[in-house]
Amino acid sequence: MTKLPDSKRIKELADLLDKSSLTEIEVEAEGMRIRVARQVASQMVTSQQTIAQPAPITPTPAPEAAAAPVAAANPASNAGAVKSPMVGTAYLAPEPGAKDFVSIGSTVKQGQTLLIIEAMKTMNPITAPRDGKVTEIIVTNEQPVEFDEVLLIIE
Amino acid sequence: MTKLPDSKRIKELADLLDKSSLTEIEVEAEGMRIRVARQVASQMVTSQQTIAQPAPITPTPAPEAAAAPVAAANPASNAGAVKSPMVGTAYLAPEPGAKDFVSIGSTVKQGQTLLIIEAMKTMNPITAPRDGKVTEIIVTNEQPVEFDEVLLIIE
Amino acid sequence: MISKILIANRGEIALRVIRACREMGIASVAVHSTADNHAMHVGLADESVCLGPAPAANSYLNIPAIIAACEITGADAVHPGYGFLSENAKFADILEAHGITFIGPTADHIRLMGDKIAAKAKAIELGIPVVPGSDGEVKDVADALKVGREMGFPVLVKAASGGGGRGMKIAKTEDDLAEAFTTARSEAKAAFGDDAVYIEKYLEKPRHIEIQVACDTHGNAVHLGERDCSLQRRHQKVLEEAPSTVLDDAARAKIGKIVTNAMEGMSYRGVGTIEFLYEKGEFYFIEMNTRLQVEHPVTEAITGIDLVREQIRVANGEVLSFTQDDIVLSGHAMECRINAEHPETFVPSPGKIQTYHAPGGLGVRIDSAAFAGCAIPPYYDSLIGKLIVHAADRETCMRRLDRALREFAIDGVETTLPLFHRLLANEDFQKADYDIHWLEGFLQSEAEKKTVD
Amino acid sequence: MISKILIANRGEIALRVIRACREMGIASVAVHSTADNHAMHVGLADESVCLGPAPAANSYLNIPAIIAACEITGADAVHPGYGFLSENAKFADILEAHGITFIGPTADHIRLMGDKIAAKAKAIELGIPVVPGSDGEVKDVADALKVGREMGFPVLVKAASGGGGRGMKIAKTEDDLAEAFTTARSEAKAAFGDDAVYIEKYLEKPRHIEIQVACDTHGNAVHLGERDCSLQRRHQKVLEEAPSTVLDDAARAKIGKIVTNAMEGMSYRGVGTIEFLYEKGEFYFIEMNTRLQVEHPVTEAITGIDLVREQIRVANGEVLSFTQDDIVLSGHAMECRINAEHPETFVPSPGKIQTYHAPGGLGVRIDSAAFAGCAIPPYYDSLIGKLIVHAADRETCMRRLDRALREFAIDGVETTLPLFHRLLANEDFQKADYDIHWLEGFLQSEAEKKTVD
Repeated sequence: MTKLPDSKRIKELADLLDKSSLTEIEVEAEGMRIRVARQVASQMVTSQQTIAQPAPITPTPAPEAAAAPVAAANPASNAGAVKSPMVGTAYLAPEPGAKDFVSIGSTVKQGQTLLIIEAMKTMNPITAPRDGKVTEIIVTNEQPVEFDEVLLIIE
Repeated sequence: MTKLPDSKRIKELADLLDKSSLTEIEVEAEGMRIRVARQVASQMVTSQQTIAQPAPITPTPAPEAAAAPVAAANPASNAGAVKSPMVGTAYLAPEPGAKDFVSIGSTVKQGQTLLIIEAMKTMNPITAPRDGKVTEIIVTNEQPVEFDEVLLIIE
Repeated sequence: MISKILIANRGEIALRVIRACREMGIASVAVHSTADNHAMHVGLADESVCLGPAPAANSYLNIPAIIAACEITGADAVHPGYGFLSENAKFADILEAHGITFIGPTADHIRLMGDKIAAKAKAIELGIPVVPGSDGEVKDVADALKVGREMGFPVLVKAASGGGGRGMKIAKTEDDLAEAFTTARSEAKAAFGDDAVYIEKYLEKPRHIEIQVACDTHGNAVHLGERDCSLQRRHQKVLEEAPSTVLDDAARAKIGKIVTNAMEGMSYRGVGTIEFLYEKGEFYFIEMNTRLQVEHPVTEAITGIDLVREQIRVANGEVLSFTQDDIVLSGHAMECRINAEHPETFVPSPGKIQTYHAPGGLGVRIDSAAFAGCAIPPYYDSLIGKLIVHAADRETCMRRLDRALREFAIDGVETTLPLFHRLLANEDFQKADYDIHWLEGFLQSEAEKKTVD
Repeated sequence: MISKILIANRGEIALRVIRACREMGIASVAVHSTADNHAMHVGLADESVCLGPAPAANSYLNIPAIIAACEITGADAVHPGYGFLSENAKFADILEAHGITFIGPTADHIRLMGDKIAAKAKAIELGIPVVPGSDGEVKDVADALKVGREMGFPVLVKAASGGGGRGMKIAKTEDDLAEAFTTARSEAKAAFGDDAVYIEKYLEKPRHIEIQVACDTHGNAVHLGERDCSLQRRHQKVLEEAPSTVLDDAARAKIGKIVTNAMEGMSYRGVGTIEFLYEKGEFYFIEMNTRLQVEHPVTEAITGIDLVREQIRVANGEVLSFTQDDIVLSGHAMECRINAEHPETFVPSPGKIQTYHAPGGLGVRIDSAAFAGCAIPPYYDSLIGKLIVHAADRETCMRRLDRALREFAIDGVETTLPLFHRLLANEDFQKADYDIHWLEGFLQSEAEKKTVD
């Protein structure tokens, strides 16, 4: 999930697209969604509290986004990126306390389960698209993931 | 007087300034004020009549701007440009029916009267800033002129 | 109490709901497809979730993904906007099953009003006027005459098995009826092998007038006046205004009372719109939209009421913040739907907006998720913004609209902005002398003029 | 009748008047300096005339050039906006001599209200409350006590020849008076060689509250309620709101009546603002502004009245389009003045705006001549736009302002936008617990906090 302050976002978008005429769109665009978003997440939480809350309904900044780790430079553009095919919650192990399906350095076979994504109470195994070696695990256990989000990298 | 349609103008300004980061501002900016403005003047007159006039007050598109000749490429950037030091009405001759002060090809001495600008019932002679030859007369007789508008060119 | 709303939509309406959430101190979750990764609603919501790839079926219409998005963000309510899943009863059911509040009416009411035949039957039951028709087949000319006299001429004789305009004859007066009846019958026989015909009232030059209602779960139903949405192209509204020039206070109060009685009768919840054809002082029910409409800001302008806020309040179980007596219509409002389309051919024009500058000043409201540098993807509808203008009277409203349109600068994609300049220049429009067919005729005559030139 | 108006101003107020002209079907002429060749007001007017080089003295304040511009364009009226020549009686005189309508009051009224001493005397004559003071010198303590008791404590004992705060003593209560009087007197003697002192009522924590009036040439004077403009930095208003939280309907009606009686008494013409200090239920006249004010949209928001349109109507000799009974204040409005200045140091930040995206949606009005790519020249004041928000109540208004501020994107120059975020986060502001000194204190405490960090 991306989580961004408002006008900053527009500025960034405008800048980004402005720059695109100078040929950097694709990379800039992809990188921004993941990186820039999380970088400014803490700022968001602050600005969201600018108005005191006399009304009964209080805004609840989602803690998970702010807590999410800052992703590496641009995993989405990595050819070995395994992306989430759905919205849900990622589990790195088959059950709580069990050993993770894979870890960094694991050699995996095509079709081997890498992790599980739970969506609407259903466990969906995410399998390796080909043989390779896990070089990076981007998501953490129980992390909410959105469609197209990079889960891990196999090289 | 520049006379421009509205949103076109904003677009042009935005485009213009957008382009400025690619280094063409000065020339573009100067050229536009004179050239682009008059180019679209007739279009303005049309769009100004989009609403019928049931109200007592009717818009009166100024005919002079539409009638003004399309100026040459960019007289303002010409080193020999003689610009108007005031707002007023230009007269090419000392009185109606008389011979013009100068014509294209005239050789002029510094301090020689080139034309007159009337402002607030006062006749202000505009004199040659240096010796030279009149290569172009931009304004027409009785034309309203604004500050900094190019009147004629001496080379 | 609702504390976090997921907005199952995109574009200006997603932004509209996000704004209401912020103003109520409720957290907002945007959802989006990969085509909308950099869309404004994604940037302005507190959180966002990418649902799936560009096609709506895989993203904005992807119910499991939306439910999963609620689960991972902890959203306790969903606002569906308009279009997409806003009138999908199954979606409302599934949300309820998951304990998530659907900001809209009950699934049963969505289902009922989504079925045209059931909706018409319900309307009759609730006392809402519908297009009069014979009770089933009309057997002979004498019978036809009796029916025709009851409902008033002109009438339409239609083949019971018909469709697509065949086996359909208009009788303008009583004198035409015998011939129309016989011809329709024989055409019906020839075309469909069935000579059964029925009779319906024929509307020649109707207006499209719709009544906005807002209802809470405490038995309160309030109408907020009408919108005149007669200016349509291929059944798509182009410019809406309120109040309609053809209704006076008495007529408004009368239809308003009928509609609010009906809403109370069915215990409707939330906002809704009852759409009518209107001709010669009579209203004829078309359908009911059980959701927020694109043109709701027109009503907000003349009533001063925030309809999205009320939707959320009602979903929260609160009482409407106004009663019928509080509703005072003030001035005149118009809305232009600005589409990324060629202003004459209406061919969609997706692409990237290079320049975007919206008008401002007194009485001007812009609802748009467009900005300089934004993408207009080809996958969704072409609405890129709404310009809403409010003024003391219709004349001033037109002039204000004219000046606002002149200030609006969008470059990079074609837009329908020039169409509204042409509309404002038209005398029929200026006099509000139009019906639901008028705009098509206007566009055609303009196209012909262009060809001649 | 006025058919073409020359707007002797620039920036957002020039645009404001151009918009009103368009909406009334009156042609508009923009004037500008060479620094503003590409300014929005130049682009949006029907015609434009370059007056002179960048310095205001040679362009926007250049009366002969403006008259010449009227002559060559055929403008038959001039709207001065605010600032520049708007309160220049000589300019009004010259226009009259040239047969050009000045859209504003008579030159005599401008002159009268431009002279602080004459204005106060006139206010007293017209029954407008002023800061009470002794009639000239107070000779002894007994006399001082009598005066002090009459006007109520605290009072200020001031040296008649004084200035700059010297020879000035506050007596909070009766008990302090003898000492204050004696000390002031001896200080006055020492400092100015003159021991004459006088006494004035001392206001500790006043608010700045101003009453908007509109008057026609047919004897009608209407007040449009108040604006609370207490939030000031170096006597510059920063955020204005209406209604003020300290006035109730009765207090508003009472001061309104006093002011409209005064306007009728002096046969005032056009719009104007009577500025007061307000403390403990009492109003004290400061000055009258004989022109449109920057913050007029706040009043437009809560009254629904177009003040510029009324100005032009009145200049045309028409009757005001409303009476006092028509004025209904509705909801709450706030205006933020967005300056091209550093939001903490307030150092001006001229330059080129790269990104400009204004907020939209319900209840949001933007008055700005800025756009992406426009120049903010260093020669004029730093106001680049006004964000005006209107909502049903003050609480909703603050929340709407907060969400609108978040949507506002300006890049390329520094702006004061962040200041308003900080203001909205402050509890005193949220409770409207402020006076004319509050903002300075707030800014100072913020600056100190920053230093400590």
